[in-house]
Amino acid sequence: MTENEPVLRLEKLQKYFQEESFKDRLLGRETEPVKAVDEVTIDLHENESIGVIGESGCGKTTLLRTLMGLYEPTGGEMYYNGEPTSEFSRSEWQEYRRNVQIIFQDPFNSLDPKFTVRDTLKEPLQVHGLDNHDERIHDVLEEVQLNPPEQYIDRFPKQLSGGEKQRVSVARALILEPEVILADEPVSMLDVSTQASILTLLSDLMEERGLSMFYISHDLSTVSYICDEINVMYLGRVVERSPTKKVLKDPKHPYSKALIDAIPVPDPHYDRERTKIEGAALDPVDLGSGCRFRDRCPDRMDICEKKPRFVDVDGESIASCHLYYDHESDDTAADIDEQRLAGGRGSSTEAADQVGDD
Amino acid sequence: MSESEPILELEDVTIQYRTEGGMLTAVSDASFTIGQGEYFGLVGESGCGKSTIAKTLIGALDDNGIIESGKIRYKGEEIQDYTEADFNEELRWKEISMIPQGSMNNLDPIEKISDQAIEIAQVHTDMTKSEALERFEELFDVVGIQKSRIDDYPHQFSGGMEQRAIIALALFLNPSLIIADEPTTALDVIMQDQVFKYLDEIREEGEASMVLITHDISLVFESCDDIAIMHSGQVAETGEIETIYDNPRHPYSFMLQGAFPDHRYPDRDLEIIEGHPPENMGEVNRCTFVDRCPYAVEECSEAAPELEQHEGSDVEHRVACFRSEDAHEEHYQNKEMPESGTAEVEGDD
Amino acid sequence: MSSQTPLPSRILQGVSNVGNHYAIRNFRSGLGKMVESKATMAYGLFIVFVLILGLIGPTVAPHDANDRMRSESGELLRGEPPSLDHPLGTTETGYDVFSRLLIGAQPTAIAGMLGGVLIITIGATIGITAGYVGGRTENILMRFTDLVYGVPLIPTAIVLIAFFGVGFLQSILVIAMVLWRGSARVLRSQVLQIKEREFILAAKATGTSTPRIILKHIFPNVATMAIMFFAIGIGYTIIIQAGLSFLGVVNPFTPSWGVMMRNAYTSGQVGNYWWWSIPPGLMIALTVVATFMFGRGYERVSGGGDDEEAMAQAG
Amino acid sequence: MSRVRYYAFRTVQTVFMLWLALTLLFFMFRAMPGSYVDQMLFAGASPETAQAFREEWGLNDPLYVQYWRYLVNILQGNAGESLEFRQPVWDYVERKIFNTFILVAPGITFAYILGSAYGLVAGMNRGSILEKYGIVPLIFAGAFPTFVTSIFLIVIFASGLGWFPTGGIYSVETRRLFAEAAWYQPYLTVDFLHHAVLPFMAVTFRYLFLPSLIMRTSVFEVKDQGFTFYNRITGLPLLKRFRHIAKHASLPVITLYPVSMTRAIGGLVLIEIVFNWPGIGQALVNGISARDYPVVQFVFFLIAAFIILSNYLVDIIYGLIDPRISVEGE
Repeated sequence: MTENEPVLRLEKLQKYFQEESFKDRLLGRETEPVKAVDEVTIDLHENESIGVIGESGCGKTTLLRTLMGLYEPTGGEMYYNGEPTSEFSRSEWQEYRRNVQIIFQDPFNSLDPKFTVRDTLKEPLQVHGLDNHDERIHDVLEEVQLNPPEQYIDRFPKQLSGGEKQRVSVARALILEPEVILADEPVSMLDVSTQASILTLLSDLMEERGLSMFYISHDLSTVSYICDEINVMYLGRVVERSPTKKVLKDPKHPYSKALIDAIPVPDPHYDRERTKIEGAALDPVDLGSGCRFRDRCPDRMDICEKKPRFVDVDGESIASCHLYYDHESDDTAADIDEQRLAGGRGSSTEAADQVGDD
Repeated sequence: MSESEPILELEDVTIQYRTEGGMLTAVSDASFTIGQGEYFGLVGESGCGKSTIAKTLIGALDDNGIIESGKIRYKGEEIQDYTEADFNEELRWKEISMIPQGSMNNLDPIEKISDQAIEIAQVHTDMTKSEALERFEELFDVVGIQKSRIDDYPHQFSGGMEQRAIIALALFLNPSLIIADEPTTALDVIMQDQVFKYLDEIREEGEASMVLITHDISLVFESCDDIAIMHSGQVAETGEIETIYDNPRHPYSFMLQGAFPDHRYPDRDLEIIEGHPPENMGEVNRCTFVDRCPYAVEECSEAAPELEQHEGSDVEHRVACFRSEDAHEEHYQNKEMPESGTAEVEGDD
Repeated sequence: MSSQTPLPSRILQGVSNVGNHYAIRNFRSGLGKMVESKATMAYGLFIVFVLILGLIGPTVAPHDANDRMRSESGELLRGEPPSLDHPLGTTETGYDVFSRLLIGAQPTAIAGMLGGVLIITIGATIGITAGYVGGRTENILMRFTDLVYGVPLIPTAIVLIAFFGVGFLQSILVIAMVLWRGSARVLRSQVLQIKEREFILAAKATGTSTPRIILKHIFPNVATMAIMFFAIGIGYTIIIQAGLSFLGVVNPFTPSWGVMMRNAYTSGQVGNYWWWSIPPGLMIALTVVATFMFGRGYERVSGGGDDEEAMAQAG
Repeated sequence: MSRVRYYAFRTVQTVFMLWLALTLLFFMFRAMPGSYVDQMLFAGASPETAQAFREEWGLNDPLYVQYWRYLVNILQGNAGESLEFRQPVWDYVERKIFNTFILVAPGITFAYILGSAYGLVAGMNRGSILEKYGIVPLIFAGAFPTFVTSIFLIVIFASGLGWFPTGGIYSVETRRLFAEAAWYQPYLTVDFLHHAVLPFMAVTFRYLFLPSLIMRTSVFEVKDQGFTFYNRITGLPLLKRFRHIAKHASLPVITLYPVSMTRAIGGLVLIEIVFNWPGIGQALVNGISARDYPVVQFVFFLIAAFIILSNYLVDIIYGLIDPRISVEGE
C-alpha cells in the first residue's frame, strides 16, 4: 500500500436499483433502473474527514449503505487501503467491518429496545472475539462522557435522553477501535443544545484517535465543525468538491450556491434573498446523460444537455458544470478524476478511457 | 376594534395534561401579545410547550389536556373557556386558521384536494362550489402551484408542494390569525425557503397576523417581527427580534443563540448547554432552566421568575430571570458582543 | 475474573449472569407486566388448570371411562340427572359424565399444546425467514402462504383425515399444516419492519452473523407476538380438533370432549340430557376463550400494541 | 400503469388460479387411496361388476385422457356424475349450494354490519367502558366452536323453550305443499324463516368479533393520521369528520369480508350437520364417507373458486376506492 494511499477510495462507484416486478418480466418490458449513485469518486485519507451533503433523495444514504458493505456496487470499485472490496474474502470483509463503523441519525431506532447499554456494547466485542469486555465498555463510556459509566451501563434505551442515546451509538462505533467512522447525520434529530456537545465530541475523538470520518448530512450549517472537505451531491452525482470553508464562502456549482443561499441565518439584521429555485428534484430515473440539475438551474444553457466534466475551477474547488469550461473547444480540461485516477495509479488504464459523455 | 388593540393576548396561561403520574404541566404562566398584522415567533427546544400553545389557540388540545388557569383574548374576546362548538362557529378557519406540522399527511389521501377545500368552504360560508373553486385556484397561484393541479390527489404532490397547498388552504377564508406549527420541519432547505418566500408575500399584504412556532431561531429572525423564547413551559424572554438578538437578557436566550450554528462564521465555537429540559409535574414554582443555567442561584429554585419589562431598553422587552443583569455581565466579560449582521462577509458576491 | 476469586462466588456470578441473560430477563419482564393486568392472569391460570387436568385427569377420575354405572339394585343408570355420587349425571349408555369429562381433558390438552407448538414453529420459521431473507425466497414462501390461506380448513381436514387415517395425531398434524398461515403472515410483516431499523443495519455492518442477528435481535422483538399466536394456536387447534371429532371423522373412541358432544348429539337425547352435552361444550369453549383472551392480553400488556388485526388474521 | 392494464392482468391471474385449482383437485383426488370402486368391493360387489363399473366410467383410460375429458366437461358445465346417486353432480348439488348461500350470506353480512358498527363506535371513544370491555363478549362468542354454539342454541331455544324447530330447512307439510311449486317458493315461507333463525344466529355469533376487532384497530390507526386532526381544526362538524374516518377505516374490513365469507362456507359444515341443514357442507361430509369423489371434488372446486373470485373482487373494490393503489399497480 503506497504511503499516501487513501484509507477508503471510491472510484466511479455506481449503485442502480432495478425495480423489475414480476409483471414487467411477464410483459417483457425493460424498466429503466433508478440510478441512486452514479459514478461517484471520493478519496478518504488517514485522519481526514469528508462530508457528503445533499437534499433527501440525492443518494447519500445509498452511498453510505454501499460503504457499509450492505449493498453490492453495480459498477465502479471501492478500495479499502488499496484493496478492491469486490474481491474481498470473508475474513477480509470481517476485517473491514471491524475497522469501518457506523453512527446513525435517529437515536430512537439505532439501539435495540430489548438490549441494555452493556448488551449493545458487548455484542461487537463478542462478534470479533475481543476479551475483557467490562474494561473496554467502561473506558469507551467514559470517552463519550457518559460519567459515571455504572449509572448508564444497565439502562434500557427508553431510560436515556436523545443526547445520551446518541453517545451510546458513538461508544458502540468506537469500541472496536476502528479506522473509519461513517456518520449518517448524527445530530440532525437532536435539539440545538445537545447538537453542539455531540459535534464537539466527534471532532475531539477525531483528533485523539486519528480517525477518518465520512460524514453525510443535509444540513450545511453544522458541517464546518466536522468536515475538512465537502462533496455536494445531487441526484446520485457529486456536483462540487472543495474545502468546507471555501464552499461555504464561495460555492461554485449553481446547486451548491442554491443550497447555501437557502440556509436561514440567525441574524435579524442580515437581509438574505429567498431562493430562486423552483420545483423539487425528480427521481433519478432516465434523466438522460446531461447535467441533472439543468431543469431547475438558473444559469441553464443548451450545452447543459451534455454531461459536464469535473474541472478545477480555481485551484481549490472542483465542480462539474459547463459554466467553468467550454465543452466544445477545450478538450484539455479532461475530467479531473480521470486525470488523477489515471495519473495517480498506472494500473487501471481502462478506467481512464471512459472519458467524455456516455 | 381599534387599530392598536392586539389580536391575541395570553395572560399567565397554564396548560396541564392528565397522565398516570399526575398533572404534567406543559405550559406555566405564559404571557405574550400579538398586534394586528404582526408576525410573532415562538421558539424553544422540543418539549417546551410551544406546540401545546398552538393547539390550544385553535381549540384542538388533546383530550387529556386542560387550560388550568390564565386568560386568552382573541380580538378582546376571552376564548380560554370556548367549547368545540364555539370554536367551530366563531373562530375556526374564518378567524383563526392553522398550518400543522410539516409531515406529509395533513390532507385526506383518498380525496381530491379541491373537494376537501370545497368541504371547508361550505361548512363555514355560503360560497357556491364554483366560487370556492375560483378562490382556491387564485390561492394556488399565490403559493406558486399550477391552477390545474387543484383536482390532484395529495399523494401526487411533493413535500414542499403539499405544504404550500396547506398554506393556500390556511388563507382560504381570509383569517385574521394564522398559526404555523413547525411548517417546514420535514422539508429540505431549498423547499423550506420556497415556502417562506410565499409566506413573506402574504406578509406584505398585511391583513393576517401569524404565530410561527419552530425550534429554528434563524427562521424567526428572518421572517418575524417579535419573538418569545420558551424553556420547558415557561416564557423566558419576549421582545422585538432585533432587541433580543442585540441585547439578550435571559441566560437561556444568549446561550441558545450561542449554540446556533451560523454558516457565515464557521469557526465560531458553539455554546454547549448541559442537560436537557425537565418535565414538570403539578405547580411550577421555580425557573425550569435552573439545573442547566451556569448563573443560577438559590433564589432561582424557590420561585418562578415573573416576566418583567427590562429597564435598559425603551422598547417592549420582557425577561423572566432574577439575575438577568449579572448573568449578562458574567457571560459577555470574556466574549465580545455578538457581531451585528451588517459586517459584510468577504467574497460574498 | 482473576483465578483466585473463590469458586462459589464465581458460580453465583455465573448464575446472576444467566439470570441477567436477555431471554430470561424478557420473560421475567413479560410475566411481571402480566401480573399487572388481572384479567390476563386469570385467563392464564385457567389454561394452566386445563393443562394440569390433562395430566392428572384420567388418574383422578372417580370411574373408568367405559364403566357402566349401576344403582345399588344393579340396574343400569341411563340418563341419570346430576346427583351426589354422579355430579354430572350419566350418559344414555350409563357412563359417568363427570369421569369422562376429566378423562376427556387429556386429548384436548395434548391437541392444544401440540397444535400450538406446531403452528408457531412452522409459522415463525416461514414468517421470519420470508421477512428476513426477502427477495425470491420471500416471494415463494408468501405465495405459498396465500395459497394455504385459500384452503378451506375444515373441508380439507375432513378429506385429508378421511383418506389418510383417523388417528388422533394425524388430525392435529393436518390442522397445524393449515393453521400456521396467520402467524406466518403477521410475523413476516413484523420482521420486515424490524429488519429496516438502524440497530439491525448497525449489527450487520459490524459483521454480526445472520443467525446471531435473528436469535439476538429479531426473536426478542417478535417474541410477544409469537407468544400471542402460540396461545391463539392452542385455541384454534382445540376448536377444529373438537369439530372433527364431533363429525366423527377423527377416531371416535378416545373420549375427548368433542367425542362426548358427538355421542350426546347422535343419541338424539341432546335436548333431554342437558347435563351430557353442556359441560364438555362449556369446557371446550372456556378453554378456547381463555387462550384467545390470554394471547390478546399478553400482547397488549407487554407488546403495548393495539394490534388486534394480527389476532383476526390468526383464524 | 393504467387501471385497465392492472385489472386485465388481475383477470388473467384469476383465470390461471381457477385452472390451477381444478388441476390440483383432479390429481389430488386421483391420488387418494381407497377409491369408490374399492368401497364397492369392500361392500361385497363381485369383481365383474366392479370391472364393468370401471369400464362404464372410463376409469381405466390413461390419466391424461381422463383429465382432458374432465376439463372439457367442466367448461361445458357438466360436473360429472355422482357415483352414488347416479345423477349429474350439478343437479344433486345445485339446490344445496343455494341452501348454504342463503344461510352464509345474510349471516356474515349481518355480522359484518353489526361488527363494523361496534368497531366504529368503540374506535371513536377509545378508553370508554364500551371500547375496553365491550369486545370481550364478542370474543367469547367467536371463540365458541360453532358446533358447541349450535348445540347450546338447540338445547336452550329448541328443545328447552321450544321456540324454534331443532333442525331441517322447512317442515314436512311445507315440502308436501310446495312439492310441485317452483323451486324457490318454499324459501319465501315463514316456516323457512322459523327454521333459519337458529343456524343464522350460530353463523353471526362465530364471525361477529372479526370485523369488530379489525374496525376498532383500523379506527385507531386512522385517527393517528394527520388528516383527522386537520379535519378537526378546520372546524368540520362531527358527522363529516366521522364520514372521513369511517371511509378510511372500512377499507381493511371490506378486504376481510369476502375472506370471512369463504371461511364461513368451510366452517358451515358443522352448523349444517347439527341443524341438519341440506347445504354443500353436508353433501361434502356424506360424499367423503361414501368416497363419491366427483361430488366431493366439485364441492371443493366451488369453495376454492369462491375464494379466488372473492380475492379478485376485493382487489377491484380496493382499486376503485383508494386512488393510490391503482396507480402504482401492485
